[in-house]
Amino acid sequence: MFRVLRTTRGGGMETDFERLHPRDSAEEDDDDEMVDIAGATLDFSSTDDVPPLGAGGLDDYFGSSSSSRAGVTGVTGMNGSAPKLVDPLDDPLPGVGTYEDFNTIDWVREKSRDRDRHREITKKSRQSTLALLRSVSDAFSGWLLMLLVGLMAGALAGGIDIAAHWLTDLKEGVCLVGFWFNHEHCCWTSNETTFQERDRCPQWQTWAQLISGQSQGAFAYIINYLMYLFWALIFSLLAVTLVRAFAPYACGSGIPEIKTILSGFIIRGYLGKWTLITKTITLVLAVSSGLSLGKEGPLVHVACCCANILCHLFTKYRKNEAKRREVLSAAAAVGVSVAFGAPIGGVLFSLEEVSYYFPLKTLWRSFFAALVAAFTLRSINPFGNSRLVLFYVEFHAPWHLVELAPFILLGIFGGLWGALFIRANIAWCRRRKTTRLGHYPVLEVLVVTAVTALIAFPNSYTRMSGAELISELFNDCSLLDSSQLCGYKQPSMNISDTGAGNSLADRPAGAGLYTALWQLALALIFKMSITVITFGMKVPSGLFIPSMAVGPSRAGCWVGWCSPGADCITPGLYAMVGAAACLGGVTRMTVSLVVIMFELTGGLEYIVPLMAATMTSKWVADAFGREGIYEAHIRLNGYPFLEAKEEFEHSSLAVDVMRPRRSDPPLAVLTQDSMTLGEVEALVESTHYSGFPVVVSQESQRLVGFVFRRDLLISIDNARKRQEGVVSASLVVFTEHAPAQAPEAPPFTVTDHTAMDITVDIFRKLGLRQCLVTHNGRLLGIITKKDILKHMAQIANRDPDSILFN
Amino acid sequence: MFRVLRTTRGGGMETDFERLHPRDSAEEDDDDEMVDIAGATLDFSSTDDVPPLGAGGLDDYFGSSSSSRAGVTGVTGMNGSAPKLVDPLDDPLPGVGTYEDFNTIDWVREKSRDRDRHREITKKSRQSTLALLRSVSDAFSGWLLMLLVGLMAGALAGGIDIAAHWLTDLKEGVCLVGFWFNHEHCCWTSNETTFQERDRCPQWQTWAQLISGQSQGAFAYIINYLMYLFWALIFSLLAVTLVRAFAPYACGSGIPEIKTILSGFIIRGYLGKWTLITKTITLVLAVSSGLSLGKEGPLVHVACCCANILCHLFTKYRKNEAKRREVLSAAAAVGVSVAFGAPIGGVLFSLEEVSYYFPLKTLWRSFFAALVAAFTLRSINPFGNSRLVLFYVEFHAPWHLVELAPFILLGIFGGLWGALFIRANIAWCRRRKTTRLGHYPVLEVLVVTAVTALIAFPNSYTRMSGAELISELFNDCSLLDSSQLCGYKQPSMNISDTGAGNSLADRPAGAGLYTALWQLALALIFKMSITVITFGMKVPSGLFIPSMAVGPSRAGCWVGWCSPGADCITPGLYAMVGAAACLGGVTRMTVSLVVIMFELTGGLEYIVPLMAATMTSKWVADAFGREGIYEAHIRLNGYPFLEAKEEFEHSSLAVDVMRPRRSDPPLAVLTQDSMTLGEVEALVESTHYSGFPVVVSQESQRLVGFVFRRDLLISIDNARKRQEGVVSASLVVFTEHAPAQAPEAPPFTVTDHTAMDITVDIFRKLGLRQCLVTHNGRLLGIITKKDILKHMAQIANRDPDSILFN
Amino acid sequence: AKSFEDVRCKCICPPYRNISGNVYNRNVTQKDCNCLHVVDPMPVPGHDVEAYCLLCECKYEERSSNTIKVTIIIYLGVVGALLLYMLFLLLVDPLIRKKDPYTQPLHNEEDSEEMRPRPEAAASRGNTVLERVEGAQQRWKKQVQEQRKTVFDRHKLLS
Amino acid sequence: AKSFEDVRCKCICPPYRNISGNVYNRNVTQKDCNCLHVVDPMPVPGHDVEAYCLLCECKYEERSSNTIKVTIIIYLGVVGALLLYMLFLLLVDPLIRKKDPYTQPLHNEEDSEEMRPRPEAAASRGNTVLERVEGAQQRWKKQVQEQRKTVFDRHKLLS
Repeated sequence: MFRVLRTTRGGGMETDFERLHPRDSAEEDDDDEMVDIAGATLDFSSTDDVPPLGAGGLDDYFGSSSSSRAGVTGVTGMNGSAPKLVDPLDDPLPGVGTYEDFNTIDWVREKSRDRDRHREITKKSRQSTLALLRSVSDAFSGWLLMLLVGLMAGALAGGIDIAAHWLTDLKEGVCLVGFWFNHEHCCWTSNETTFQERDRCPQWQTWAQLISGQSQGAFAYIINYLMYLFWALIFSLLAVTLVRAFAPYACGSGIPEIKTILSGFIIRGYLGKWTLITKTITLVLAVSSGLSLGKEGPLVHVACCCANILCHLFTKYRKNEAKRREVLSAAAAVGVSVAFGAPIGGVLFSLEEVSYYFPLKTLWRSFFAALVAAFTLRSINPFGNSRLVLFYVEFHAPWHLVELAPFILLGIFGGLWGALFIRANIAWCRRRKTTRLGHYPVLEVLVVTAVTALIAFPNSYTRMSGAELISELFNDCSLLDSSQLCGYKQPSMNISDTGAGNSLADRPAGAGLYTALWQLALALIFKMSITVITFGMKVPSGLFIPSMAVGPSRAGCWVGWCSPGADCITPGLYAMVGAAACLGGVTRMTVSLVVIMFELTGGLEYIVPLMAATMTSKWVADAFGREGIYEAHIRLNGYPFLEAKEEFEHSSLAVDVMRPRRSDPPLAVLTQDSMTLGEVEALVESTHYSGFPVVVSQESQRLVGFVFRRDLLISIDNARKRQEGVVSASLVVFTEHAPAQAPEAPPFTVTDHTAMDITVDIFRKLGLRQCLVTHNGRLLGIITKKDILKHMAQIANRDPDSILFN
Repeated sequence: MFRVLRTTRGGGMETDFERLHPRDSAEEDDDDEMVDIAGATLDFSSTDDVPPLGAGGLDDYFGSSSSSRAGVTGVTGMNGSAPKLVDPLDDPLPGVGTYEDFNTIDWVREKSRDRDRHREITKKSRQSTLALLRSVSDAFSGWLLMLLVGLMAGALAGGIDIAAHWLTDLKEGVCLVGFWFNHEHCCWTSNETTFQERDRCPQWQTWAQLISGQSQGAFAYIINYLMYLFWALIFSLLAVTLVRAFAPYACGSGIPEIKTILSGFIIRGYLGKWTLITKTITLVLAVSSGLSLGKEGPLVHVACCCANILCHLFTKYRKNEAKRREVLSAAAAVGVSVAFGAPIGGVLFSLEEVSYYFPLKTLWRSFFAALVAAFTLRSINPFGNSRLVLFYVEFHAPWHLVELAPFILLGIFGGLWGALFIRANIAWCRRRKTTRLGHYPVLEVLVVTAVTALIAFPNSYTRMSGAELISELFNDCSLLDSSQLCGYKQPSMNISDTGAGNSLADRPAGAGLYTALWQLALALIFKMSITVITFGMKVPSGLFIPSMAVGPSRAGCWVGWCSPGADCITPGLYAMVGAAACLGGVTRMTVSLVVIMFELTGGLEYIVPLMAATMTSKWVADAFGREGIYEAHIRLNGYPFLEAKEEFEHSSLAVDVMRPRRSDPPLAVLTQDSMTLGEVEALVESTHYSGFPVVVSQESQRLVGFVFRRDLLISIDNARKRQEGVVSASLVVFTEHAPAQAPEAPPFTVTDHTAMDITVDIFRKLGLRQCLVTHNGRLLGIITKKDILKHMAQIANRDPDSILFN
Repeated sequence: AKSFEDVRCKCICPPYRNISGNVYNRNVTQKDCNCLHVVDPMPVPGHDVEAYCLLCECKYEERSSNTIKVTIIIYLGVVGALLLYMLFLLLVDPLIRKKDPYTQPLHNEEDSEEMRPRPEAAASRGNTVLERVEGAQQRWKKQVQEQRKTVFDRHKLLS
Repeated sequence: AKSFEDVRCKCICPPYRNISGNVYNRNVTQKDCNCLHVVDPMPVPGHDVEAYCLLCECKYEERSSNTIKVTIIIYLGVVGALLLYMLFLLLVDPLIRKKDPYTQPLHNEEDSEEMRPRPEAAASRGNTVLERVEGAQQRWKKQVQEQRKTVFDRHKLLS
């Protein structure tokens, strides 16, 4: 639906719309500031270069100079032969067809714009070889982009792994043969390690050894304690300061925001270059500071930043918000792929948890990107063991059908913990958001770090990082293990066992095991409580690892206490199931979680226990509240997110949700060809709606189309500036667009008696931003995404004003 | 959009619509004939039991007696309080809201009907404990159904495996200790097997041994040959006769039809009880007859039949076509899960290849069902080795980056073969469909079987079944293997190798290897050609196994010829990659194929080679034709299937596709309240459209709603029969439905200038059956799914009349 | 088949020095399924046992011969029943149903959807169970005929 | 770190009879990474070697110490640069930019979308590269300020 502003009387006038332009041109299509310097030439002067086309004189000139790929203004009626000559690949009227910050995109418009562009390229490709090449490169640019995203995200993840490992160990000591080695790599070639203390080697010096020369004793312990505290504080201070100084958007996990962005929301700068740098740097600091947070969630954000930045290299993706979101969906898969070394799990995570629009093409591409990233990460080999994650395990122990009962119990615990955690964390975050607590973000981080460090150091299970803890707990005690948790009394071997391999049978628990279990129980309680207040602080913080750590701790304790005598129980398996259950309770992931765990262990045998636990966990948690932690945070922040998983249950009709309500003044509409520029401007000025329906006449109310406020303003301003004879009394004519310029999305309509569940379905599936309501062909009102969200909030007895954005 | 027939004059009249009824009630909602006997009481008399409600006299009585959950007739306007009292769970007017055979369902209507039902149950559950229990059981019925489907499909698959194995070996000989044992199980406990001939044991007697007493020599060979031929012919004759006699729908692979059914098409009886029995029985016969076909595709059909039959146990699924299709999507996953022992791959297969509407809930449920099925199959343990498939392998050999080149070459070969196969097979099938060849299906099967058996027997690689061949080729030659393909000269072992395990290094190829390679090459050529004519015969025939067998044969030859000297090459890996490439070329599966292969091998390491080959294969094959074999068959048969993978490229508008065309007579419309029953009947009689738009008046053409022909006929007939005073001159009034009875889908509209790509998107995503085209609120025309398919066929220069069904 | 035949431990030992490859098969528990227990006449002297055993691969396998037996018998039973029923339909049924031979060709001629359901309806309204079964069978036969025509003769579907 | 330090073969041998557990670590090729090559002072007599070695688990591991070194140095470099830039922005920048101190509080007061872009546009029209960079920096600083206000002060996002 397009419009032409046709002037009927002469005379120029200064308008105050001019101020809109510079911002629009600068923010045209980049989520970041990076292109601005290079693209500063892309200003209004370019539209002047388009020569007057066609023979229609003033009217046609106006039409063609503003006809554009962005598709805002077209030429009159059906005789659209002149505008066909306008190259749609030329620069469009800047700003038209773009969106403001904190607004929702119109998926249909974006997608049809892309198809239009594609069609144009295909058409051209038949004309010349160069254009053919361009069309081929355009077709493959998606794959190239995926390759680049995979490489970049994989490399970054490798770097983050190495740096975080090193910084974490820096809290403990330093390597003498090269300060850049962490503890393990310092002792890499050392022959001085023993079976009991595999990590100790002379090259690695703890701070106590360096400062006082002693490695044992109370004094050394205190020095180590203080240094641990010192480094933790330094790291967290650095992290929060850098976040505050360079990219406040880099804090938190990022997954709720990415979910919202993928559903069509726009947060400019959220996936920008500075966010990427800051998040990468501070993530390492935050993880190393010993806070109860993980790097897995933020890695998704990092991968999305990479994808967004790399999108700028390809016109196809730079200029189209919908296409870019396809890439971002794949990037989310990449993030999980490198975080867990699970490419398939990553793709399913993206599909199940994050993405909104996930066509099959994206499925395949994200799989490709996830694989490339995993491959890159493996070739970097950050842990020196050819594994992608620290806590990779390879189980082969069988499990018995009877054990399903404890697995389901673990699932119940996980679900309870998940529900509890979500409630507690949301309550805490709400407090932070509304009370004075939120005014001291830096102090908060420092205090939490100090508390964490103070409590964590004495307990060896909390002193180590979350990933290490999980790794330790996942470990299937074999004879080769020296972990305290495997402190069974060593049996004497006899030769008949050689064939059957090492078995755990008949090894009574030793005294060390009980100490370990006590420590583990304390660690569990501590982790559970500290994670609640840690998640949501103003540092990059992921939730996967802390949630997972809670699970195995619980499972470990449980296995340890309840059945030290039972032979056949594999503590590692229980730990794994516990981890899955807790993570499932918190995030409500299902298939993707099982697949991720499956890829972590590589054994199809454990799918059934994992699934039993995950399913129980989800059901139990759902009984206490339908929302996962990410949805809860989305709701807390009032993002405009239309959950695809929930069914709309209420039996309201479109007429109940639409605006204007019965008591409201009638809908602000434009008429097709009877309003003057002045009237239009007055209407636009007096309202704050983001778009206006166009009708045939005020009397008939027959719908013609829909105009976005932003596009209208820009076009009016452009007309005022570029065109002679545009005055307030000029008549504004809105016309159907010509066939050749089809990019504008049509106005979607539903009848007033359409059930809201169908309407919500239409909004979700087509990605609409607004929908018009008609009755027997007459326009009655409008429903926007925000209206729907408000209505849903109202049904759920929540405050409808908590929905903040459009 | 609902209607009420309001009589204005009295007088009864016999109509000829009565004959519609019995059929409608019988076919109301079952895809099968099974319910008919039990459900024969569900006839029209039930609607008589509804007492007159409200105070509106005749009009209201009529309104309420035909107001129903199926949502065809509502009561006037907004004062819908009376019909609220009608229990929507009562029997609806039979036949209303159902579909005819070979028609497409309206997804929106079905889904909104389900939501309505759900809402009603939720509302009731607050009233009594019994209703609460019912609501809980309703909520869990989906999971229960999944469990049952998994159990049933797993058990059937196990039975099919066992029976097919036994029957296949029956061609060769018989077990003396128990005729029900196949060759392997016959020698299960035998100690007489040797290292070289592991299968030979005295309990197992070949036919030659039984008949002539000789086990070697020309005579014995001839006897075995003849017996092989005899059994093959018997099996295939039985298979084709049973299919012809009991369930002609049981022939073929079933996947194209299931794809179409899942997209909303209705083929009554296709997933019925007789189809299930016949397909299960004849599948075993067909596989055992030695034809070049597999059981994997038909297993998907079998699983879908199970699901459809089990759906009859649950009202929620029995009465709703959309809900049932959710279950069928999951069943497709179950089928692949048991066919390949790959639950995750199965779910992805369903998602990528088969399903049309796949919400997240279905993802999780199909995963559950796939796991249950795999678990059931494993507990049946059909192969006696705790594996779900014969050709399960566990590789651990590493691969080098250089090897990507041969993998990509394999991919190119696979793609070429795939494209070639599709062309050849489609050409052959078209010939079968159109020429006299198709008149002799039984003879065709017998001839092909005879040819297959005659050629296959002399070559040991074709004599064995496809799955066994794949298993043999996948095998990673270790020292333990006695296969001819592993006929390297045995090296002398030295003690230093004990730690490093068995290595293949430095073993020169023996003479036996070359013989094996010759045989393999011949087998390859034979398999390639015979599969083309086998697939599409009138017996159950899957394509996975033959396609997969081609790949490794090629790869095996290739590896064998080109590099017998290279040490590090793992023939099994090449075979696997070759299988993936060929299967990918034929079916164009991507992610799901990689995941299936990954689950078959259990090694994440091989994902990259597999993906490289699959991707190359798909790209190469796509260059020769965009369609996979299933899409090609769908097109060949003219099913109404709107492919979700392809983008609509052409720039046509809705106005170009809609009917009536410019030269056509105007659209047949009903008016809201000015047509008599006689006029309506005349209009319906004189046209063959499946639905009619309702407008305010012929002059204004303002759209009110849409009525399905079938519903209209049934309602008119019902009115004629049930109601006094309905005559041809009675006025028919169509009204908006009341808020309480929301189930009817609203009439979807697009404007005439909507680009067709957007329209196609709407059709796909919402699952529409038809869409009305308006211009400024006036009704212009209608677009149906068939119109779109015809338009797409026209664009692709195909015959638009090849689309046969609605 | 007795239950103890349903487990086996199979050890495959490849050629070693001058000893040719061998397959050992014993009915032992999973715990004892290793080279030392299964390879009974150990072909090598004591000090070589370890080395020889390292090369061998022992697999513990279970099966259920009862499942196999039952499956095969059920399968054969169903095939037999189907065959008999088919023969019945081909040979005996036409003899019984000679009383209404005129409907058969009529339905073969035209299969308009409106014409078909009448007998079904009549049948489904039958009173005794036998009549209902009869009706269902008739309906099913019609359906199969329809399917046969669609698939085998007209090649409309599934070709 | 020299290249040969980047591979190791680590054998972990658990306690066996009276011998306590031990960890062996040697720099050998992947092919030689087995108990016989790595466990050098074999703690058991000849006939027990096989049994002892069966218990040991040998893992061949590779790393790239150069990657580690480069990563850590780059990381430290970036952190250092960021810190310096932060200090620059905090301390030096306000001193330089004293010429237009009035726009700062104004933007802090009201952040209506229309008011913000003017300096950006002016900057992006600058002629020299330096001016453009200057402009970009200004714009970026505005953005960060905006973000800080949204996230840290008003808790509108990301809380």
